[in-house]
This record gives sequence, C-alpha cells and structure tokens, in this order.
Amino acid sequence: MIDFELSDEQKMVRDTVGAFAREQIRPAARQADEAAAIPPDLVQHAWNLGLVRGPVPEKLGGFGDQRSVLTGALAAEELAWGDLAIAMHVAAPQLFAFPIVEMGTDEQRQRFLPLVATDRFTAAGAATMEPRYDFDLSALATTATPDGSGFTLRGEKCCVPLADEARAFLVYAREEGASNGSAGGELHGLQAFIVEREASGLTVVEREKNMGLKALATYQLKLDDVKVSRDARLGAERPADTARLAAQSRVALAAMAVGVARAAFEYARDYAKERHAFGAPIATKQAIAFMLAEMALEVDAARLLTWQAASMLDKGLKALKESSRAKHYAASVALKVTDNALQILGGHGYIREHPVELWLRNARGFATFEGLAIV
Amino acid sequence: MIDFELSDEQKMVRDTVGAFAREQIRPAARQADEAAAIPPDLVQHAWNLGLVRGPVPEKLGGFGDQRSVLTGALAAEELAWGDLAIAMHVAAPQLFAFPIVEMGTDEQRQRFLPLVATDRFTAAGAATMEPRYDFDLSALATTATPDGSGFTLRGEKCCVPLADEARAFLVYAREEGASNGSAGGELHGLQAFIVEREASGLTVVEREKNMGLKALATYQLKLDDVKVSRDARLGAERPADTARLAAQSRVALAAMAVGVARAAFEYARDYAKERHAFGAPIATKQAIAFMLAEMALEVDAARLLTWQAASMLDKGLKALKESSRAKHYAASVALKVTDNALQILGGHGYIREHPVELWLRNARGFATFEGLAIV
Amino acid sequence: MIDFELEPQVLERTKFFHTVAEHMMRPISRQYDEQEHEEPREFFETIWKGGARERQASGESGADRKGGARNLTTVIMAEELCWGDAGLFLSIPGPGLGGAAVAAAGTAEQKERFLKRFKDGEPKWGAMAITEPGCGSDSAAITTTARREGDYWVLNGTKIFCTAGQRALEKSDGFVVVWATVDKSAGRAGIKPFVVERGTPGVSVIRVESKLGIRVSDTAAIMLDNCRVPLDHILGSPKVEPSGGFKDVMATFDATRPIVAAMAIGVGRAALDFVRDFLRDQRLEIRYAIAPTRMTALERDFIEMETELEAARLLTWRAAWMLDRGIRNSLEASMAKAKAGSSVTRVTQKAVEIMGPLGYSRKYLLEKWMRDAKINDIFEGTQQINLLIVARRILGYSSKELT
Amino acid sequence: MIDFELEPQVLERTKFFHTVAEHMMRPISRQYDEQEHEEPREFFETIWKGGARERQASGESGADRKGGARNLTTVIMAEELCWGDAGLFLSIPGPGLGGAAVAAAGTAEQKERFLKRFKDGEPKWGAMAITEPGCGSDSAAITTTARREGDYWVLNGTKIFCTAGQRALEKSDGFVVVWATVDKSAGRAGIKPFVVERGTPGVSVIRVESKLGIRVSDTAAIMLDNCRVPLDHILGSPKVEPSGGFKDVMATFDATRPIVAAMAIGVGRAALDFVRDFLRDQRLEIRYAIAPTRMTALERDFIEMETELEAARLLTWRAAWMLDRGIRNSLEASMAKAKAGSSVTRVTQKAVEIMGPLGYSRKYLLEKWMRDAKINDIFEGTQQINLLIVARRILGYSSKELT
Repeated sequence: MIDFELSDEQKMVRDTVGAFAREQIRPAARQADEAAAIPPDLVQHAWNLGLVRGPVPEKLGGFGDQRSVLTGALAAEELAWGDLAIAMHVAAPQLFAFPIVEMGTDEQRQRFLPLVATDRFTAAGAATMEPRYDFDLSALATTATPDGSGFTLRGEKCCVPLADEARAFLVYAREEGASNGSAGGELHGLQAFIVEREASGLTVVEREKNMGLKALATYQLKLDDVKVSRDARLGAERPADTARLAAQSRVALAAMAVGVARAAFEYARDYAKERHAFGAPIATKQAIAFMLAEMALEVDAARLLTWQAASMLDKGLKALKESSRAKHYAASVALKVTDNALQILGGHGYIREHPVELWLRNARGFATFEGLAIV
Repeated sequence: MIDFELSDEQKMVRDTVGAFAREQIRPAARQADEAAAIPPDLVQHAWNLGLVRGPVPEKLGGFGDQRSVLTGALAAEELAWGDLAIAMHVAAPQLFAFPIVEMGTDEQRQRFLPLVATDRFTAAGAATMEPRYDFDLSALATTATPDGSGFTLRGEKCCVPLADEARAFLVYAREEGASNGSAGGELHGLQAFIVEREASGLTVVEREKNMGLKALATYQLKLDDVKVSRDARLGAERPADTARLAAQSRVALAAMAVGVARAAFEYARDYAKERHAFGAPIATKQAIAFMLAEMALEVDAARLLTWQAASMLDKGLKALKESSRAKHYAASVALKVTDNALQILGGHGYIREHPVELWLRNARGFATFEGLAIV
Repeated sequence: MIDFELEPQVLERTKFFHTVAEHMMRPISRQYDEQEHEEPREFFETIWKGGARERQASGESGADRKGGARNLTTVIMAEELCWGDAGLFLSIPGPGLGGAAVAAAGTAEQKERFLKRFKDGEPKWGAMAITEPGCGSDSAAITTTARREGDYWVLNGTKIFCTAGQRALEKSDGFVVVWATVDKSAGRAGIKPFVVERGTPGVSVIRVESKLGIRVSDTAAIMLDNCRVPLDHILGSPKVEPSGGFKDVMATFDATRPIVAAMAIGVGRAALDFVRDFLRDQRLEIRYAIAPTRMTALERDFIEMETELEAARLLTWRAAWMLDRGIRNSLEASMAKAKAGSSVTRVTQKAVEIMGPLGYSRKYLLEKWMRDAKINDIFEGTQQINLLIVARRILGYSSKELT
Repeated sequence: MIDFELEPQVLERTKFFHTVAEHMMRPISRQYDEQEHEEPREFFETIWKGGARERQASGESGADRKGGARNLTTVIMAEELCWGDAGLFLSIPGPGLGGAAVAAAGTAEQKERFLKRFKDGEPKWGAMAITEPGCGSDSAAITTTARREGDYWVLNGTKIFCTAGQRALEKSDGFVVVWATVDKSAGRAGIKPFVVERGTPGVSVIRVESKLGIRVSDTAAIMLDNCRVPLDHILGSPKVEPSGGFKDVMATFDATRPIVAAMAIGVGRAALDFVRDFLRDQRLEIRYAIAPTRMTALERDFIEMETELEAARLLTWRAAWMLDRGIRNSLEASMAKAKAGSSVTRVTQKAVEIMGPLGYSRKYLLEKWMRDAKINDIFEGTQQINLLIVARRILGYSSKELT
C-alpha cells in the first residue's frame, strides 16, 4: 500500500545519524579535506552509532538487527549530508560485512564477521572499481579463473577504501567460464571473493589522489595471480546474488548523492536569503528563486527514486533497474544542485571558505562511483 | 580572415527574401497549414525570386549566377522565418536542380536543367528519407544494384516533397558493391540517381500526414526493381560527391531551423512586452526575461555554426562534420526556442490563434529531416 | 511504512481503467483529434452510464475526506485514462472542476442542489471559468464583475480557457462556476464563485478554441453580458473577508494539481510504452545495469526518459497521499505539477525524435501525445507559476516578497 | 565577407602561443595547483622577458583602437594560453585589468605615468579592485569611500576577489586600481577609479584566497585603512557627472568579457582534446555524419560538447571582431560570456564523467580543468548578470525596468 511515512524506528535512525552529522561530521569536513585525513576519534564516534555492527548476528559480536536497505539509505543520506568522504570512510566496513551477513556461508560468517563486530573501528572494504574510463560492473576486466582447488584472481582495482589498513576485502571479479546470467544475473559472471590482506600477489599500490573525496583514503590494488580457495567465493558453492549487492550499493550511493545535494541546496538557500544585492536578498530574484525551487524539487525526486529501489530490496524483490536509475538520477541531481549552489554563491562559492566547492568536487564522482558504499 | 559581415549582395538577397517572407509567406502560413495546401500564386511569386533558376547556366534557361551556399542559407532562413512548409515547397526543385548543376555530367545538365529553368514553378525534388525509426543517410536501406546496363533500385522512401507533381527526382540509394568510402565518402556508398516520374516500378504512394509541415505535400515512394541506365547516376562515370551534397542539405536545414527559431523568439519577445500580469509586462519577470535572453543567444549561436559550415563549403572545403553539428545544434535550438515561446504565451501559445504552436510542430521535425532542402 | 506498491484493490481498479483506456479511448483517439470540434457521443453515453459511482464520490472535494486513498486512487485513474487519451479524459461528462469548486466553496445545501444532476439522466458537464483575456496566471487580476441587483447577481465579463464550457452550457444541463469580483477595491478577497447554469440569460459561448492538442476537449470562451443569476448561486458567503473566496480556489488547486501531474504522466507513459514496444520488435532491449559510458545514445535517452517519468510519478503520488492523510500539500502539489509538466513535455518530444520519420507521422499516435502533453505544462498553473509557489514555500516568502 | 578562417599571421601567432602553453605552462600546471600559494617565479621571468610587445599593446584599451584585429588576436591568444593553464594565464605579469582601467579611464599623461613600468625591469602586475564583501555583481553598491584631504585622496574600505592583488602590491612594483565612491548620494556617478601603488600607506593585503581552481592565480582581499593616494591618482576627471565613472567600467567589460569567454573556451578545448586523444588511443573514432539515433552515448556526448564549444567560440569571435570594427558590442560580449561560461562548465564536467575513474583522478589534468573552468561562469559578471544584460538589450529595458 502506497505510503510515504517513515516508521518510528526509521525516524529515530535518521534523527540520530542526522544529529551526529550536524554536530560532529560537518564541522570536521573542511579540515579533513585539506589535510586528507579524518580524525580517528570522529571515526570511532561514528562507529559507536553501531551502523556496521548492527546487522551482524549477536553470537558473532553484533547486535542482530534486522537489516533494512531503506533504513540504511536514510543513514547514508544523513552521513553524506555531513561529509561524503567521512561518510564513505565510516561505512567502508559495511562493504565487507553486509554481503557476508546476507550471502556468506556459515563458515564465512563465523570466520570474517567477528573482524568487524568489535567496539573499535576496524578497516575493511571492497575492491570493485577498475582504473579504466569505461569501467563497468557488468564487464569487469578483473577475472577469477577457476583452477583445481579454487580461483586465480588477476586484474587492477582502484578507489579501494582503507585498503592500507584493511585486514580483508571483498574483491569483485568476472568469473571465467560462468555462463552468462547464471552468476550475477544481468551482471554477467560477476562474483565476489574474500581476499585477505596478506594474500600473495596482492599489492596495495600508493594512495590515490582524486578531485574529491580527498579525506577518504583510497588505493589502487594489484592482483597478480592471487590464489584463493574455492571457499573464498562469497556464498562458496552457492554463488552470491551479486546483482542484488550491486543494487544495494547503488541505493547507498544514490542516498549519499541525495545527502550531498541536500546539503548544497540548504546552504545556497540560506545564503540567498542572507545575501543582499541591488537592495534586496538575492533569493527575491526569480532567476535565483526558480533555481532553488528546482533544486528542492530534484532533491525530493531523487530521494523518492532511491526509497523506491530500497523498499523493493527490503521486500526481497529484484531492483537492479530501479537502483541503477535511482543512482544515475541522483548522481546527476547531485552535480546539478552543487553546481547551482556554487553559482548562487558566486565568487564566494569558488573559494574554500565555504563548503560548496567541496560538495561539487565530491558530487562529480557519483556518476563514476560503484561499490563505495552498501547499506 | 575572420569576418562577420555579409557582402552587399548577400544583404540584398536577405532583405529581398525577408520582405517576401514577411509580406507574403507569413500571412498565408496559418491558412496553408489548416488547409494542407499552399496557394499556387504564392508559390509562383516565390519562384519569381529566381532562387531555383539562379545558378542554372544561362544557355540552359537560368541566370548563370555564381552559387553560394552561404547566400542560400540566408535565403533559407528568411523563407523559413515566414513558414517552413512554404519554404520547403518553393525550395524543393533546388533539391533536384542544384546537385545536377554542381555534379551532373554535361548531358545530365542539358537534359534535366531546362525542366526547372522556366518561368513557371515546376515541381521536382529528391527522395532521401526512409520510413524507418533509425533512418540514416550513411546506412540507407534503399539499394542500387549494378546490373549489365545500369542499376536496379529497390526500397521505400518517405517525405518526398511534391512527388505527385514532380516530373523527375533524385533518388538517393546505397550503391551495392561500391567500396566503402570510394563513393559518398563518409556516407558509405551513398549515390544519387535521376529517376523520371514514369519509370516502371516507381509508385508514388498516398500523401503523407505529419505532425507538422502539413501544407507541404510529401509522399511515400516505392521503388520496386526500378531499372535506370548507367547514365542515370549523378555524375555518371564520375560518382558524385554525395557527402558534399549531404553537407549542403544539412546547412540548408540548419538555416531553416534558425529561421523558425528566430520567428518564435521574436514573437515571444513581443508578446512578453505586451502582456501584463501582476501589474507589469511579463517580460520584466526574470524567469521570462532570462528565457528570452537564452533564446536570443542560442539563435545567434546556431546561425553562426550554420554560416561556418556554409562558408567552408563555399571555399570548396569538406564540411560534413561542421554541417552535421550545425544541423543537430540548430534542430535542438529550434525545438527549445519554439517550446519556450509557447510556454511564454501560456494558454495563448497552445491555441491556433497564434502561430507558435505551428512553429513547434514544424521545429520538432528538424532532428529527423534530411534532404528536404538544399541551398 | 514507506511503500510504493499499490494495494490489490487499487491495482484491480487500475486494470479496469486501463481496459477503458485501451478499448474505449485509444480506438477513437485519432478520429477526434482530426475532426476537432466533433463530439464523441457514444463514448460520452457509455462512460456516463458506467461512471455513476465516481461522479458521486467526486461530489466531495479532495481535502474534505480524510483517510482512505481517494486522492491517490484519483491520480492513478487519471494516469491510466490519460494513457488512453488525455483529451477524452478531460471530456468525460461529470461535475469536473466546476463540481470541485462547488464542493470546496459551497454550502451543504448548494452541494446537494447543484451536484445531484450528475447522479443520473443524460450526460452533463460542470466547468470552471477563471481565466480572462487579460489575466492568465494572475487570477487575482480578474475583471469580471458581479453586482447585486435585487434578487440577482448580475455578471459582466469575458472568460476564456474554460474546459468543457460549451458542453456545460450548450450541450447538457450543466453549469459553469464563474469567478467574479464583487468588490474590486478588496482585491483577492472580493473574488467570489457563482454558479451559472445552462439557459441563464446573458451567458453565451462565444468561441470554442482550436488547439495544438487535446482537441476533443472543449475549451470555450464565454461572455457574460448582464448575466443574471439568483442570489443563492454565489457559493459560500457573499461577505468580503480577507481570508475568503480566493482561498477556496487555492484549496482546489492543491487537489487538482496532482491530477494534472498524473495526466501528464499518463501521456508520457503512453509514449514510452510505444517506443519500448517498438524497439522490442526490433529486438532492442534496454540494458539498465551497464555503465552509461557503454550505452547507446538511444538506451541512455530511454532510461533518462523513464526515470524522469518515474520521478514525476513518485512526487505526484506523494502529493496525493498527503491530501488523503489530511496533510497540507501545496508545496508538494506544485512540485509534482512543475516536474510532471516539464518532464512529460521533454519525454514526448524526445520520443518523437527517437522514432524518426515514424515519430513525426500521423500514422501513429505518438505525435499526438507530444501535442497533448504540452498542455500539462500550462494549465492549472504554468510551469513558472508552480515553480514560483515552490520557491515561496521553501524560502518562506509571501507572494509580496517574491513576485 | 563572412569568413571563419584565421589569416596566416594570426595562425602563426596562435602556434606560438600554443607552444608556450604546451611547453611552459602544462609542465608546471599540476605543481602550482597542488602548492597553491607558491610562486612560479621562473615562468614569470621567462614570460615577462618574452612579452614586452604584448604589454605595450595592452596599454591601450580595446575600444581605443579601431581597425586591425587586436581584440580578435587577444581572444585567440587567451584561448591558446588557457588551453595551457588558465590560472597561469591570469598570473602573467603585466598591466592586466588594472592597466585596462588606466587605459580606459586615464588621461594620456596618466597612461604614460602608470603604464611605463611594464616596459622593462622586473615582472610587475596591475590589478583591479571592485568587488567588496557586501557587494558582488552589484558594483553600484560599492561602499569604499574616497575623501579628499588636502593633497590626497583618503580611501577606506575592503576589497575582495582582486586578481593579482598581492603580486601587484607586495611582490612587484605594481598597482591596484581601486573603485571607490567620492559621493555616496550620487550613486553610480560617484564611483571613481584610483591608482593605489605598492607602498602606499594604509593599503594592505589581508588575505589570499584558497580556491576551487585557478589556484596559482592570486586572488587577494585588500584593506584600505585611511589609505592616502596623491590627487593625480584619480583616473580621469574627479567631477561627479551622471555619465561619468561607471561608464568606464562598463566599457572595460565590453572588452574583457570576450577575453574571459575565450579563456573558458581554451579550458574546454583542453578537456575535449584530452578526451579525443584518449578515445583515439582506444581506437574509438567519433562518427559525425551518422544519425544520432545510431550513435553511442559517448559519441553523441562528445559531438554535443564540441559543438557547444564551437558555438561559444563563434559568439566570442564575433564580439571581439565587433570591437575591432568599432561597433558597440555589449550585447554580443555578454552573450559570448554567458554562453562560454555555462558551456565550458558543462563540457568539462561531462568530460570528467566520460573518463570515469581516470577523469576523477589527479593523475591527469582533466579534473583540474573542470575546477578551473567554473570561474568563467562567475567572474567578470556571473552567468546571471550577463543574461540580465542580454535580456535588457533584446527587450529594450533599462536597468531600472528589468532588475
């Protein structure tokens, strides 16, 4: 039945994470970007919200919460409203934990979930993207070749969060020989492999420098004939539904894009009401007011598309189409809104005294990001 | 040397055709659209401007003018400013005559140019488009198969102007066996064939009904094994440079799109200055004023791109890229500007009392049109 | 809890409306587009007979009835029927916007008196007349006057863009709700709605417009020349109060804008379905999951179009849902209307482009849908008016602070 | 006669500037982006030594010299050099906007006195200070005051967004032209330009901004605290006349807006060249001649980007050509600036998207160009201000009628 109202629990999550974003993340964002580092205390405080540990079963150290993609999306929007780099840093371990919670074998859960089910922030993540202009989840260049005892992984990855500190990754690769569609559904042969930091052939290359996300430590990864056992494949004998994981990740990114866009919209709106030109607030000029109206409307539109995909995933439905379009839409809204916000601030938007230019740099990445968040 | 000034002769052509468009075409446009017919007198008056006969050699009945694509583009913009359907009707014989002037053999010129070098309007045209969603000049479905004595033409054409009255057409087809690029350059194997109305296997199917261009009589054409002689190929043994013809046609269409857009911009501008709402002309509202500013700017931009391609063609340079992009750009400007003009008129734009809705219907075709004009 | 799935009963109704759209509207769509001022009598009769239940329900305004999903159901119905034909949808006999005005501004007695005609008998239409030749979006500038003279209100003025005006006044025992000012010096507060019934002396239809699209819908210009209506035909109180009269128009908009948005979406969906089916016949399936860098231009266009439409739909559903919940939705209704109007204009224009010569041809309905779609960006407040409303609300500005 | 080909001499100069861009600017581009407040001294020295001729020429304003192709050559140079690095281009020592103001508003004697320093010696910068913390596009709202006191003008106020301000006042024997009001009650007419040289008592650079892009360019905030400048440092007449002072700023804009447009185009072209070369390495050639329906999304994007840029370039050339011909070009200059600023913002943002993770990486300059590009949509009049100017001109409205 059509309903647009959050549950009480969801409102609570949104408000709690929102307060944290407002009080702790936002004030730290500019400095984190300039220093390319996030204060460990802040990361620990975020960890204490329990977002990562939440869905891990209690017996493995977690809280055994029922996981909801929609609730996750609410939290992701709030975190990203605070700052995208910090949001992605604190959420990176989810990239590793949640797929194992949902699709891992019992053995995989028992072995790997305790890693992240602790009360200290623990780095972990996933290696999804590849350093190619036409990087595409449905046509990965990284391959997993079945051999006698397991798989050999070959390829290059980029934008792997926290790789230097992480003890283990999920590495996404195209499984050779997997018939199209049989594994990964529409994402031909896409599979995930649990690879530990010490695996032979795995190299964490130098930290990346990107236009945005400067505070988030991401790395290139090289996989030179990395051998993993048959059990390392997520789900082992029962190949994981990676199309569902991709959909979850796209929902998360869409929600974060909404968060960034909302931040920029609100900032520009407030600025436009304060800033006077030609004797009146610039917000009283139709050119500015209409721009703001469209920004507001598009933020809402992107959020609803995101919620739609999230709600479908929560019902166990396929939502690769819905999540993909939500992500594309939210990515372009984030770019447009941050760019317009900068435009409304004019010269003040162009200098680093205001946060808007940082949001524009971060927002530009969404069209490209894949697998940098999962909820 | 960079120069943005028209020659005196070009100014004269623009002003003469412009006056004709203002005084005779524009007043007849609405009625022509509703009646799906153009008054023959008007067509004859347009013919008397000499645009078609101009470049035909004097000894064949023409005026022997030096042809200029740029001057032609100026005339095309003015005619289309008056009305697109009428413009295309009066210019249709150019589609037949100009390629023969420029690329026909002596024999082809002597045989076919006198047809149009008369002082009465004479229908002739070209069959270029095909009734397929993905119609593309570089991949025509209509074929010309060489046989012993000539070629066999097979296929279906659409949007053929004046086909019912025309005594001969240029039919564009993909010549089978022509090596890629050897004929037609970037438009693989594209060649033009002179086909007379009586040719066996040629059927003029019923008159088309389109969203716009209602006053222009266009037809579907069927070519069922139409046999033509070797001499029927434009240029005969020396295949015509059809890429150049396509470029000329794209320049013409771009110029016409500019004409339609300019008409809509001017109308909306004047309306916005006249129409009052909330106590002032609506043009004093930034939302409207900025829309008009962008319309003005884009009309100029599209025109300059068109002139650039035209000027290159006049210098004998290749300009397929430049003319194609000018046409795409002008087509999208025409749509955007006519749509915005309608929006500025609001409800008044939606009713057929004002010409704006007609311009929108006509403008929507440009993205699809090919070979409906040549200058 | 957030949910975007229709409940089974609504889904069932949706299917019913879809059948009506497909089998009663689509087959006559082209005919009444080409023969603009002819009347689809058979369609009117059939739909009138089948629609008693809806007409009864629509005798109550959207804001009136809390709970339930009446507004949501209405927008879903509007989408389905406009998937069929937006012009025919606008022509369906019934109380229409005039009825909505009676329901919003009238007393219980007036509702009963004016609306009961829609329960049975021959097809009848209700219409609303606000716009004037000199005032479009600026409804407060209405110059039509209502002067009290004994037992009558005497109306003078000209109204245009009155949907179903001719059908209400000349083709059935219907009425038009005419907005007129009883006191020019009072501005908006002086504007009041009057029920002008068929046969009222002094009212006449002076023109039925020829239009770009929705041609079967009757768009009338009406003259009021010393038109005398009984005193009890003024809806609500005749007193001029600061918070009076005009607020009711606005309340009507809160309920009708989501419907117009839904109409737009129905037309847009018709275009998209057509393109999708056509491409499928060419064995072209849209690949949603791949990276946009690797898509064809056509795929990306199609996905963008579909997403625009879905975004507009969700905004529309939200606005209707709020109304059902009794939550003030002016902001969200204007958001939905602005988004749907502009999206569907773009989507249908793009669909025509994608289909090349076939898109441009009147052999298919696609070109008609492009023409029909554009009205949604104009009526019930243009794109610009709706953005202005959104802007005022998000900025907290009054209509004087942001003009 | 209409012609879009550069004449051989200009083409030759273009090639020269391209060499400078490629071999002197590109190699240090990343370094001075990352090390924001460091000075590329070697670049300054080299370009100063090579640029005497240009500096001399630029001692005369665009509108001054009729005939020839000076403005056209300037925009072509600006495009080439900004293809190299827009930040470095803005940093090139020379009279700059301050010099342009002297040339536009100063007497012959003042031109000689203030501009001769650029002929030789060490690198020097001229700068212009209009914007204030409380006034952006609304230059007429300037609050910095100039009060006459004996043999001095005493200036008080704060200026921001002063390009090359620190280099003019602290790093060389340069000057800043400060716009201040001598009579607040006179509005625009009271605003006058004053030459403030290095070492003038009371002037100080209070901040050099950290920016999104063009980081090597010095954007200074300047404080004037009872800053005393000699009487003959006011440019032109000190009399407050209705047609005075401000007209000179506007005349300057007519000449500088095409240059800023050309800067934008240079940055955009850099991005497009990068993408084209990259795709070519992947053996992807753009098919211009085929129907858009059959293109890949990437092809269509690329063609659209290229066309946008070419359209902006032609508008820019036209505005510069008009100036060379002595034709009033305010409308066309604002058209060019508005179009170039917005196009290049979109083009560079799209280029980053097309290149995926490579576009986002600081391994390549592409992401920098996106950051650099955006300034062109803001300075020398934002997008909005330029559209407002275009709108006023096409509608025939004054700045009071269309605000």
